[in-house]
Amino acid sequence: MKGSETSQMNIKTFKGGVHPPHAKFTKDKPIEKARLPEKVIIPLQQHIGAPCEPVVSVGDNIKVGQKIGEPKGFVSAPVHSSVSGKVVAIETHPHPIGSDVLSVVIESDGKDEVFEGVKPYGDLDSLTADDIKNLIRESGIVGMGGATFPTQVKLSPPPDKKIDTVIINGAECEPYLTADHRLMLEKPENIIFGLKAIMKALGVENGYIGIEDNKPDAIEKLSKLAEQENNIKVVVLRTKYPQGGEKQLIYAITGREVPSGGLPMEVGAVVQNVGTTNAIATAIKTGMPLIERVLTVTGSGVKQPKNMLVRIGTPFKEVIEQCGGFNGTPGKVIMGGPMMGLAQSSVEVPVIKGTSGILVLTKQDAKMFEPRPCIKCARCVDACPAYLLPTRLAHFSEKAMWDEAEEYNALDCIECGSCSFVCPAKIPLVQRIRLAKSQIIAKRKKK
Amino acid sequence: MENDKLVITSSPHIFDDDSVEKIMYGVIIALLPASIMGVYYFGLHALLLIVTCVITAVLTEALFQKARNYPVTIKDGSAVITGLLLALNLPPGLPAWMAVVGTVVAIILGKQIFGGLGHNPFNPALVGRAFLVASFPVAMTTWLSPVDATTTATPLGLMKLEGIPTDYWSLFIGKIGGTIGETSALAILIGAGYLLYKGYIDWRIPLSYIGTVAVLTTVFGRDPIFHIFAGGLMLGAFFMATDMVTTPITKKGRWIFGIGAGILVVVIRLWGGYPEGASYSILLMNGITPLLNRYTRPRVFGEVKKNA
Amino acid sequence: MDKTMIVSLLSMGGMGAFFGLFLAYASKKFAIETDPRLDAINEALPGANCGACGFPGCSGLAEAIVSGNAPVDGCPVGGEEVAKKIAKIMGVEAGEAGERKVARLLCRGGKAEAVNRAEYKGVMDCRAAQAVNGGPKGCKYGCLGFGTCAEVCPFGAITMNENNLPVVDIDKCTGCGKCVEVCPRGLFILTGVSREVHVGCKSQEKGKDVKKVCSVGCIGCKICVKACPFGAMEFENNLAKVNYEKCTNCMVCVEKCPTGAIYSAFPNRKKAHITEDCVGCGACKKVCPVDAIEGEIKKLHVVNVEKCIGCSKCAERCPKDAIEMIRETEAEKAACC
Amino acid sequence: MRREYIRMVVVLMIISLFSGAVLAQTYKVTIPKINENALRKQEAAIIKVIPGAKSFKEVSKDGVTAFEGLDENGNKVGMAFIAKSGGFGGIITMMVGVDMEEKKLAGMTVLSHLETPGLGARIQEDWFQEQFKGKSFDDGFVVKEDVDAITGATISSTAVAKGVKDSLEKFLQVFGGEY
Amino acid sequence: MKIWKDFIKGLWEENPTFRLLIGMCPVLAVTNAAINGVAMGLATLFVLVCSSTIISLIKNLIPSKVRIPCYIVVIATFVTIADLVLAAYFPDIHAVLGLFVPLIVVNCLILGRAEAFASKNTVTRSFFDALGMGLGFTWALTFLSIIREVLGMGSIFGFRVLGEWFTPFLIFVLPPGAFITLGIIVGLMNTFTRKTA
Amino acid sequence: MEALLLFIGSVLVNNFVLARFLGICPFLGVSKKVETAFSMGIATTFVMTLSGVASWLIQNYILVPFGAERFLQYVAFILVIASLVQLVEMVIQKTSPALYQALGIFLPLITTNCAILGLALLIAIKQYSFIESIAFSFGAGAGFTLAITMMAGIREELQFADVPKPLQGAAITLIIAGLMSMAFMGFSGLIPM
Repeated sequence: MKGSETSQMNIKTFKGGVHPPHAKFTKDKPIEKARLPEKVIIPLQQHIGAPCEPVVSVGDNIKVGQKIGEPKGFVSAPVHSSVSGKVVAIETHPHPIGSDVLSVVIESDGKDEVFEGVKPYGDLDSLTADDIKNLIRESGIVGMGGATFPTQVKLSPPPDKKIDTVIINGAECEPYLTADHRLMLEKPENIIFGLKAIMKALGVENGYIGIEDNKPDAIEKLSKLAEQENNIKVVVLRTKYPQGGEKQLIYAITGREVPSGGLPMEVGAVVQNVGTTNAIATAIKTGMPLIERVLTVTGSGVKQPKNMLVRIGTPFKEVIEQCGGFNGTPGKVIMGGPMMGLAQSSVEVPVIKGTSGILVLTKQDAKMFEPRPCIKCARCVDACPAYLLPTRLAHFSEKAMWDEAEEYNALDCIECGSCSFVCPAKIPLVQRIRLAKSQIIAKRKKK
Repeated sequence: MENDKLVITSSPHIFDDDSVEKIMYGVIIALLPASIMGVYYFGLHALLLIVTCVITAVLTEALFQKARNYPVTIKDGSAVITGLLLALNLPPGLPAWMAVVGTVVAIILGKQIFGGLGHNPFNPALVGRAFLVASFPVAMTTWLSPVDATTTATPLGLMKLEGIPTDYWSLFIGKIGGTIGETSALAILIGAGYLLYKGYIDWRIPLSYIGTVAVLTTVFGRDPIFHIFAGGLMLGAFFMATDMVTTPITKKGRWIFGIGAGILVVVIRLWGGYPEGASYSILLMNGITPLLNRYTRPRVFGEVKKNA
Repeated sequence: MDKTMIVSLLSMGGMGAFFGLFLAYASKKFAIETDPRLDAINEALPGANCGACGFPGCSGLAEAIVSGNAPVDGCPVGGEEVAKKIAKIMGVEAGEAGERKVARLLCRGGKAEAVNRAEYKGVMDCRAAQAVNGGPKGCKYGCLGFGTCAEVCPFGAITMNENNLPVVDIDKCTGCGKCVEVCPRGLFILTGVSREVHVGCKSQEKGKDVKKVCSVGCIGCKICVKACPFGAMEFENNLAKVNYEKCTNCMVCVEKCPTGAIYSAFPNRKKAHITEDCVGCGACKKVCPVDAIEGEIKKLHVVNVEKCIGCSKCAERCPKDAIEMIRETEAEKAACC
Repeated sequence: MRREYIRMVVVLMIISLFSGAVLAQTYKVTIPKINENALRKQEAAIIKVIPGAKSFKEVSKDGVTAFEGLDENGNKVGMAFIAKSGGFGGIITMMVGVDMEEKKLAGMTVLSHLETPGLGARIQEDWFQEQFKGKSFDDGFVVKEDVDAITGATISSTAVAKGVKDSLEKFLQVFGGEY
Repeated sequence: MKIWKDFIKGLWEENPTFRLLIGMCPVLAVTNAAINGVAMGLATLFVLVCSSTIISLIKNLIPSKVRIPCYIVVIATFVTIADLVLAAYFPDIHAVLGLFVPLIVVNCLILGRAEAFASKNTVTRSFFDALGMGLGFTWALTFLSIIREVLGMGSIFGFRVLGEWFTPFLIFVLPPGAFITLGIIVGLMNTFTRKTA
Repeated sequence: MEALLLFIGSVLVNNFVLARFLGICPFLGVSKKVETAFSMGIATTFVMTLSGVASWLIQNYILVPFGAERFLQYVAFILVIASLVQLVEMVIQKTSPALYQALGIFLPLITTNCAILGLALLIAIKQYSFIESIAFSFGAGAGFTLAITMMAGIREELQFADVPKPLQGAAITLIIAGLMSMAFMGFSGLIPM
């Protein structure tokens, strides 16, 4: 019980934020391996950055882990097949991010044959920092918390930026989601292993794993393992949204503020998600690139909420069917958590690398409230973890006052949704600010 | 068919269950102890004034919105608050028709002409009161004694014009002349406690407001306890200076708001023409609230100071 | 002369002389080069510096007018007359070269024609809706119908009709391009005001996919390409496109398009009309793509109105300018038949 | 160019001269009337506060100005002085008449004030001014005790009473010994 | 016809007070009683008509660079005349209007009309323009002051028109009442003339 | 002490705009943006103080000695103010272009601001001493700045409000001025002037 004692004494957090209901219905549900899909749709862009070019053609027979998309730029990541079978089409297909994306459609042959090139990279000690970065790139690993930023890019800071801290984000502050929690419970050694690999890749001495205090079991498990390592610490975080926001996490753990408009590396920190860390560990240990991920299927609209290990490219529909299907008519299907997830207009979209969960809400729960006039209660101001004035920004956005919005630091908004969540008038603050951000960026590009 | 389609919205997808209505009704509940005490001390006419104001406020708002062809939003409770607050700011013996005039002014000039809830720069109830004070100075300064319903003066008036102090206990429980709502500090504190517990008001404004009055009255050699409990300071500090719409949205702005209002109260009470300055102090600070919002913008997370 | 008079004459005369000298000196010393229009407007304005316009004085307003931040009738004191004068001054520069450009919409799929794939809730703004999973509209190319273009139009030239489609008032449109800029789907183009035939669809989907989501989309049948007598219809990315260089507004494509994706800005076409000046040279007859001109050489030619498609080729060719292109209004049509 | 500057100076000067001439002329025509108006106003006030007075004479002593009220025969029938006091909205000016023999006030009238209309401005009403008539020099002039206040305008009432009292004291210091 | 138009526009369409919103200081300051409103309006009318006519007469003599000082001198002269005459023959009104008589000098209405109209048009047209504007100003002031006096005092021109039952709304004769009444009137004017505007 | 009271009085109690109705035109016109309004206020304060001093000098050293204060006062004051403003404008333009951009552009507007002439006349009527005149002028300017900046703050906020169409613009501004004036009534009786 040593872990919990420290947690009581030393809970860290950030300023601002909100307390949405946890709704973590699936936290005690072990990760379940999903059925092999019959057909996968693998988008050639599952990351921030340039899309991949297909390196297979229609009719090709391919195997699990075989590369099917080659990245075209530095900020990019390759894409691999998640099943063995035949390429039936390379065409644009709806993508959970919104726009249609060129995707490779593969029909599974059911054999699940592993590609010959997939073999373990060997012991961590035998790998150099560059080896690790290369294998991460080759494995197509991207930030799996949802941002999908290519991981090796994060691990290759420019030489003038000295990185001294690696933080593993196990906060999982989004309500409903438990994928990271389960991963920490079921694969704790992978997390530690992955963290060590990242620290080695960056040549960093300090590793932290930040976990919210509503996951005492994970804290305990990882603390025990961390005790055996002399430079890894588990940090207990207050359960508050958005504790897992990169900048908030760095602030909570190191007390450093990432400069406005800057990246974490500017304060010497790199943050990696639990899922990403696990993927790195898996890649090193087995050589298997990123072809599957753990996600939480949950919400009032599914019959049996679960944590599942799903192959990339499986359509949402199939995943939901394995959880007992819809509970009545679904109102909203969301990729990710309820605070930052993306609402989907179709369940035909595939699971991608950044799909941390599929949240289905019933018609009832998906009901939207009519916005009321702002009463300037300033709850959004209190909640904003970036210390912005959301109500003001939303007003500027409404009146197309983009210059003023820029002056009021609209670009510092992390779109965490705290303001919209607390707003008693139910004003779509985040959406308004997002619009302002896009307009400001468009205006800057013009210049 | 349309119904079977999935809903798409921007994130977030869940919301806190507080709403404008809940906040408004919370404030109404918090005002009940003061209202009840008012009726208890001043009798049925006080009750008549309260009811008149509330009904007039709601009707006026509904009619105005109808005239503008807007959806009628009287159910949100904001008109009720305006009416109730105004009533609590009236002398208990005021003719009812004056209360009606004040309420109509409060709702129309104070609120609706700016576009309704959320847009008014000044606290509507105080606009109504200031209008009445300017229009009917005699009626608005005729106070009734809670003891025998005869004409009397407020403790502040007694102090200012005749130098007669009032004992603390009477001030605290409200056995004094004054407006319907301001007499009983006890009842106000009960309501305020509820609001603070619910998180519907920010403690910064009442604290800085009352604190400033206490400090300044002490500095100028007056009795701070008397000045805190006498007059409309308590009612103003907890129910009007905390009106979300007309007060700053930044924390620093709220501190300044409270301190500024405190200074104004003391200036008006000690040297001004009126014995009481709570409502004017809040109105004046309402006026500079936009400027406070503008110049007290918080430092953005990670904002780097220039030249640093 | 008494003392009062002397004092007053002395002091007033002195002051007059002093200020006259002062101003004369100042105007020489502090003369500054400025925009000639600025001076002209300054001259036209009342010069009372009353501030009623909201700008710091008359020169402030003049500057704002020149830089386009204030309307020409920005001075409430001067009223209409001053406004006219300023408009004239500003108009010197505004005199346009070439044809006036106006905005046209390239989508015809309103809520009656195009289906939605999801139900959208939130900020009623096309740009905002576009950012939410690509918007609710089934067609990824079509008009979202939240009217952001109408909102940004500084001239009130765009209104949303009942079918949730924007309608451009050509008379009010100044071709400023604000709507072009703001439409997240790029559905506006600026073309010369005489360009009347447009393809009202931007979908690059295949025909069957278009049909699924919209009944007035371009399905890529290419009938228009074949039908156009002038080769003005081009085709790329599964989509018909008007080559405005070649188009003559003949509206044949409009008639032939099976879905109604191609539209003309006017309901009926112009017709050629041959006047008394015709010398019967026959040049028109040769250029007419539909053989709508009848008549013998050296005699007055006649247009077969039924056949004429209003392409203006004959009018362009006629050496005597004896052919007029006239658009029948609905009323005239009704009256003659 | 030079010519233009000369013209500027000359035109402005001519217009100014004209203006000066016109103004001087108007002034000459109107000023007697204006002065007479002012005098008559003062006279009326003095006559009002000194019973029996028909005209007045200005007297000055030790920097304090007062007026002697004279009856039709030129006999002194009382004295008057101007009192000033800070009211609610601004300075209140009053004319106070005294009966030196009876050692009491003979009358009071408000000359000018900036008090709130309908409220403080009621100090101009007769009932309020009348109550000062006949008050002894030793009166306390305390509002609500010796002087009836105007409802809702205690400050204005107090200002008048205090103004009368203070000025009376000053006046008596200078002129008090004459009788 | 043209002259008629010049005259009539100041009365309603381009009413200086309610439509153009110029020369607002006296509008607000002296309209607490009907008599003051009328007097101020007439005084302004006098100055406006005289100065407009004179300026229109001499417009061709004045070099443009000194035109403003010239106009000011002319206007100030007439204002002083008005002031002296009022003081001599209407001392009571003069006392009430006080400061605002000299302030006619800086009433933008007068300089505005001089600049915008009189300096560019014939004497006759300038005269009628000034007359129209002046009358427009006068009726606006009168109208406003009657409303304020009735509501604030229950009387018109000092005569009590509302019975004893009426408790006057003092605020209407105080500064806030001036702003509020004028604001509401302007708002109502806009409501009723929106179609033409 | 007298001067200090006079200063406070002219800022709060007898605020030029809200109680004396002087300087209404710029108050209504130039109060759309806080920055502009504030600059206007500062420029006005500056000119007010200067012209307060100037007119005091003229009144006491020229007009009164010559016995011309009754009939040449207006013409003299307005001419002095007009030329003073012009002089200041030119001096600023010449010496500091930055200051000119911030304040100078407002100067011509101030000439016909009746607050300036009103101030000059008030100083003459009230027969203030030199020091009192300065305090009074400066206070009047500060009061004007306070009122116009407050108004601009409120009006900026109103951009987001749904004010009924016919009330937009001048009407709502006047009503806000009325409410502000009502709030300023709280100061009445503070300092009798």
